[in-house]
Amino acid sequence: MANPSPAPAPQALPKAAFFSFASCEGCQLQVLSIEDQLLTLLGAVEIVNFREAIDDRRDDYDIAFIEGSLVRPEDIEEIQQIRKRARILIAIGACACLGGVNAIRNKRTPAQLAREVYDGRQDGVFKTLSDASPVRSVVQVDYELRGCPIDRDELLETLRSLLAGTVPYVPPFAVCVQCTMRGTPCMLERGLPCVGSVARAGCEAICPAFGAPCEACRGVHDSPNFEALGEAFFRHGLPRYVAAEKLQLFNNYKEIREPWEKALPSPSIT
Amino acid sequence: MVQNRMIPEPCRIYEAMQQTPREVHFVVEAPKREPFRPEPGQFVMISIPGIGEAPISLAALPGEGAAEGTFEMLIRRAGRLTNLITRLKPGDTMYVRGPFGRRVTWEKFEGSNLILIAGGLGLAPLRPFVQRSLLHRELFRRIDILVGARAPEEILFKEDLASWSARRDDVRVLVSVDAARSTWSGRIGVITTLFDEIDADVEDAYAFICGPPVMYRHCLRKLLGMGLYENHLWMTLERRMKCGIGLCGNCQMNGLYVCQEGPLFSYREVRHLKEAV
Amino acid sequence: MGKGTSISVHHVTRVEGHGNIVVDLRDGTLQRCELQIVESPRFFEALLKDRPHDEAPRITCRICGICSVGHATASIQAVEAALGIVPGPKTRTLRRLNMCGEWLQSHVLHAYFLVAPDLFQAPSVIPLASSHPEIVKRALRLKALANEICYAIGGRHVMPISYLPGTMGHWPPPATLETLRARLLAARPDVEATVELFATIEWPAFEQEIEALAALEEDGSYPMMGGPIHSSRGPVFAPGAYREASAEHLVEHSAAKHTRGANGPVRVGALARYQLAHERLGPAAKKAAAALKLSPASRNPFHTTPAQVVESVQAWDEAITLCERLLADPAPEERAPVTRPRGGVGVGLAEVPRGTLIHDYEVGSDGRIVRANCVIPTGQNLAAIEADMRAFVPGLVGKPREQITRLMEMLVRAYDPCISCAVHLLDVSFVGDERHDTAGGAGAPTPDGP
Amino acid sequence: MTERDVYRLPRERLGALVARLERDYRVLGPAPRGDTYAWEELRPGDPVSLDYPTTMLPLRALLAPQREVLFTFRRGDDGEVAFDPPADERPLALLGVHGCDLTGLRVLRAFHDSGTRDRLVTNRLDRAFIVGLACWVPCLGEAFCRDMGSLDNEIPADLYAWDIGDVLLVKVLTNRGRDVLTEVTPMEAATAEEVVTLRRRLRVRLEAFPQHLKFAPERLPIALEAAEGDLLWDANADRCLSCGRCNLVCPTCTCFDVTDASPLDGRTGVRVRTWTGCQVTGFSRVAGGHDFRPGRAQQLRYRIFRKGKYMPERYGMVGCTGCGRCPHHCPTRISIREIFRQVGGTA
Ligand SMILES: Cc1cc2nc3c(=O)[nH]c(=O)nc-3n(C[C@H](O)[C@H](O)[C@H](O)COP(=O)(O)OP(=O)(O)OC[C@H]3O[C@@H](n4cnc5c(N)ncnc54)[C@H](O)[C@@H]3O)c2cc1C
Ligand code: SF4
Ligand code: SF4
Ligand code: SF4
Repeated sequence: MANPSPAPAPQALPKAAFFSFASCEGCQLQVLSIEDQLLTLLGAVEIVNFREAIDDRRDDYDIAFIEGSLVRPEDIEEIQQIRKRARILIAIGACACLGGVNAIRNKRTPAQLAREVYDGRQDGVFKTLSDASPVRSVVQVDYELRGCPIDRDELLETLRSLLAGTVPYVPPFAVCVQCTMRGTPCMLERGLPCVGSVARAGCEAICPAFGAPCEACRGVHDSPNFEALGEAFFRHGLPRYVAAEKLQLFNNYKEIREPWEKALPSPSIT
Repeated sequence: MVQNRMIPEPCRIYEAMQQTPREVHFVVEAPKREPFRPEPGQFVMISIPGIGEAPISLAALPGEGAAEGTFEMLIRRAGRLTNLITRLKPGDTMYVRGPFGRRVTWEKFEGSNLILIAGGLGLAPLRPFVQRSLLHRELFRRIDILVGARAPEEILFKEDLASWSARRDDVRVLVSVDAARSTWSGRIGVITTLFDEIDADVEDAYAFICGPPVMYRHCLRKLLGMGLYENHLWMTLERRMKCGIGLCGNCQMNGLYVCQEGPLFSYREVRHLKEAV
Repeated sequence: MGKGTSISVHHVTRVEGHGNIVVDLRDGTLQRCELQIVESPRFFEALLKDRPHDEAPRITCRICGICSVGHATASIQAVEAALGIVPGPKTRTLRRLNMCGEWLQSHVLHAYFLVAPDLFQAPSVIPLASSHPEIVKRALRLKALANEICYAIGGRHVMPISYLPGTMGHWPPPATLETLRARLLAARPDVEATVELFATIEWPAFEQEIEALAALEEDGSYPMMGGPIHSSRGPVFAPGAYREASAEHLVEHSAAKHTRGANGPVRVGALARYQLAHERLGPAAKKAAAALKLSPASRNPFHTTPAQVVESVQAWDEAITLCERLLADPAPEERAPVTRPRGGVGVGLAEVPRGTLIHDYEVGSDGRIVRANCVIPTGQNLAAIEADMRAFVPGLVGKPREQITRLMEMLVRAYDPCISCAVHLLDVSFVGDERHDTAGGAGAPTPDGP
Repeated sequence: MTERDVYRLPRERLGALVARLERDYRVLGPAPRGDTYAWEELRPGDPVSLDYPTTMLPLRALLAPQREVLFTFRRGDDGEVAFDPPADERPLALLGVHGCDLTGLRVLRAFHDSGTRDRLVTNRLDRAFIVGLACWVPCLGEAFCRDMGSLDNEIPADLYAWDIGDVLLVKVLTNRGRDVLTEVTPMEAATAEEVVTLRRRLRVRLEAFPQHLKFAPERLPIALEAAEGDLLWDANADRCLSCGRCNLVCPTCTCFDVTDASPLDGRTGVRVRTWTGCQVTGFSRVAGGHDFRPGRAQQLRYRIFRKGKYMPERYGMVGCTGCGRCPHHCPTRISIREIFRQVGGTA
């Protein structure tokens, strides 16, 4: 290593740790992709646990960033430990905040899954929880950074707010707001099943801008109207149940599913 | 380019007194770019560049409740900006624009009784009204100050309340809390219960109300029932505000801009508005 | 080192995903030497079932953040193969440009952030930031450049959005391509300095012949977008016959499926590609290979890193060419038609940074996915990694425990294993027959190529 | 219309007009974007669209953009902050503005003239060179520009053009307009024949634009007032998604949010305003969570009232241009035109 620095002991920086449960680690990758400001960040916080990039592992952290859904019995214990140690716990990404794509499977039992994937040959061997769950279903979460993956700029804004000592801003409104401002022609008008009108903004509506319908990877906004979503689909020649099918992709964890499930006809995929 | 009216001015903080765990009382240098001569009921936009801006009422005006060249505010920790502002210390700088809001001339109030009603944080914007009326005590008849708080420990400006109460013959100060432990010897009950103790002639009074949204409807009903004229009933209304100068639209209340036509309104002016109270 | 040593590295750091190394040495002989993959199962193949086919690239790119462009590429090609869609040349160019971005990003990340700390004896890139700021800043600049490519084409640097069957959902405007090209050109000094830096490094000496596999494109370009699978032992497999090249099977200590070639473990990734396709590299990359003294005859897994550096140069160089090609004719392309509306089976391959990635779908006549299978490069490499560990460890007997641990970790890391990808379907506690091959799945081997 | 003010601009001279404007202005015109049109910069030689449907975003996107920097700031080592207003921009020339968008600009002007001027916007409005363009058919099925008096509105254009085939007939409305036109044409007056053609086409055009409202827009404030307690607000609002599209596509919406942005080190930054609107969730919510306009019915009523009552009362101009954007872009087709019709019925 480099020579020990003769500089006076630096004042204690807040210590941050990153933990990853069932996920693709794309969110942690977004953390690494704040290239131009990574060095500033390293000057402002001490990263004590970031398995993706560093060897050190320590348990004395102030801020814990949690990526991924909880899917195994031991995940529950681990997250409870982390919660005990961390002053601030932040769930990052759809997996940690909503269950995300992991929760698509939630309506099927582990045994069913095993059967489907292994032609029944490996029935019952999975030691997984019956539901892939968001972090807040187990411990209290202080802040949630939404998105699949999280947005680089939003991550920076959140870090900046926390370092400054205040709360981050979470947009309360629909993806359509940012989509329309961008001037993207509406996906529904093109016959694509977009749920942007009930989805929470913050992503700058990149999906419609890049040709794909919004799939609500940030969950729903503060006043979603699911009946009207079905109506919007219907008026654009899409069956209402397709709206539910779309919401299944990221919002299928039971508590999150409940409101839309009540308002929309059941999806054909179960 | 013409001076952009969204650009704030740095103002030094002279004093920062923690009033309750959530609220800090600031004495701040007044902006100098333009003459700073606010009226009671007006507000300023304060900010920290990089964090945000928020409307805050003046809690004392320069040369009246506050020393010349200074003004006061009481700020509650409520979100992004106020979390940080309430941690600032004397010597720090905050950034200020204003004053904004309607300037209500006081001639019409002269010679009348005054009833000043504040709930919770509402005492901050109401304070300049009290200070102005006490400063020109001779211009008014009876002055009643009614203050409500949720609990004894949430009562704001306790020293002021004490010194106003001390002017026994001049003014009457009534304080009530919604709930309290047994150590509280004062009144308990919502603020409207104090109204029965007003002994001024309500028909010849002006009332000023400031408090949380839920308070208004009850106060209005009771005061009007007691015979107060609709155009003698004044209140400050809060709305979300992002510019203070009638542009951002967030504060609109039916066809009115609260930052321009308010936040101080007479009941007569807003009575017919569905969105007012 | 004493007589009985067992090393257990819990959660190898600086790899994607969770993996443990277990080495059990007794009396100088190796009892057990395993790379345990303990990542949680995520059931991706099951998640795809019944979903509309156009969602596949967006669902599967969530298998792994770092390979997300590769997953989207393989996935869209599998969908297109199933529906008989042949995307036009500009669509392919855009997708290849995006792959260049991912290669550059992934290789730079691996070489600078994950491997370099070992070489500078630092526990991570963080202390390097103060001891060697220029190096770290250069890596960040290159990574930012790679991300910019992916932003321009896919909408974000991971999990590309724009992959639609038969077309792309977004056509970067000429101004964007122009900026991209200018930034790529301006990065030449950084690219050259990267080659210089890694040319100074002495890699641990260790050679082991293992069958190398790579999907080589039929147009003779450097392998990236998939094609028939070539083996260093000679045979060539059509994409639909991928199981013959690399068959999946389960092992009890790993949540990830291993794969096995006809003759045992196989190696995929930068070194394998270099071995099989080095003559397809452009002049800039060939020059870099010479500077790095990387021989096509190398069978040293530690040489994966210099091979990645060579491929970074290739990706950078190609990205410039592809930008220019698009700039010459930037108008969007017509969407390619579906010629098999009733669906069918399709296999899509891509050479992702870590090796050959295979997606195999069956799409039903309602446009929904009936069955899916994904074979991930790290899964293919796992057997090779263990074979290497078994060959490597005996040579280390007698060295201090810390050093062994470090070297073992370096060896695993050299493969740049991406464990989040590799993990599908199995839980650690599984106790099963190691010989048991589940790769057969529901569908028969498929005749269709991408 | 006096024929004296109307001059001939042969189609092929449009390029010359763009080239002339390019000298002093950033020239913009509608250009195809995917299946629709959007305002984009025109370079000399680019085709000028004379036949385009209403753009999704209104022209205010150029005059009071979606995201606009109010000022930048720098924090010195002493902690003191210095502020810089945004730099001056090249003035805009807008080519081919339809009547509804001209009306939109007129309302924007009225809004700013009423009181506190927003210099950033009024400067752009003052300096913009505007070429209006007559419509021959409604761009959107939901349009009702004729009812709202936008179809024939020429203000605030500098030049106003009717496309009658090979030649555009151009009316000069300002001196600035005359100066520019003089430089690109020999200022030939429209021929008698051309004027006849134009008049005929204008007559025929009325058939293409049927009337939708049975009353004049001036009656809107009264009609709305009478309908304030009507159930129609709830009935329509049931379908509202609070998606805000109606606000964002409207040429006369002006509301914005203000936020700060800064890199991690916080030494520099910007304060920006971003479009928002009364149908956007959170618009009327204050600290502590209280919403002063909760409920979709109230929000919808507010939007319609602002267009049809508050704006005419406050700024002297009805706030709806009849462009038809909000019903067209509403995912559930909540229609201001239908609501106006319904309240007209009760008035
Ligand atoms: C005329 C007026 C006078 C006021 N006087 C005082 C005072 O004297 N003392 C005091 O402590 N508070 C006062 N307030 C309230 C104060 O403005 C808010 O508490 C403050 O804006 C919160 O800002 P923040 O950035 O800390 O919180 P944020 O995190 O921005 O706000 C949290 C919540 O407040 C909402 N909000 C955002 N901006 C505003 C805004 N400008 N006004 C209201 N809500 C907003 C957000 O939508 C969010 O729901 C006054 C408000 C008005 C309109
Ligand atoms: S529905 Fe989708 S495409 Fe349409 S405006 Fe909303 S987010 Fe955009
Ligand atoms: S566009 Fe329609 S659904 Fe969306 S907020 Fe406006 S009225 Fe409601
Ligand atoms: S209210 Fe609707 S129809 Fe009227 S101007 Fe606005 S967008 Fe156009």
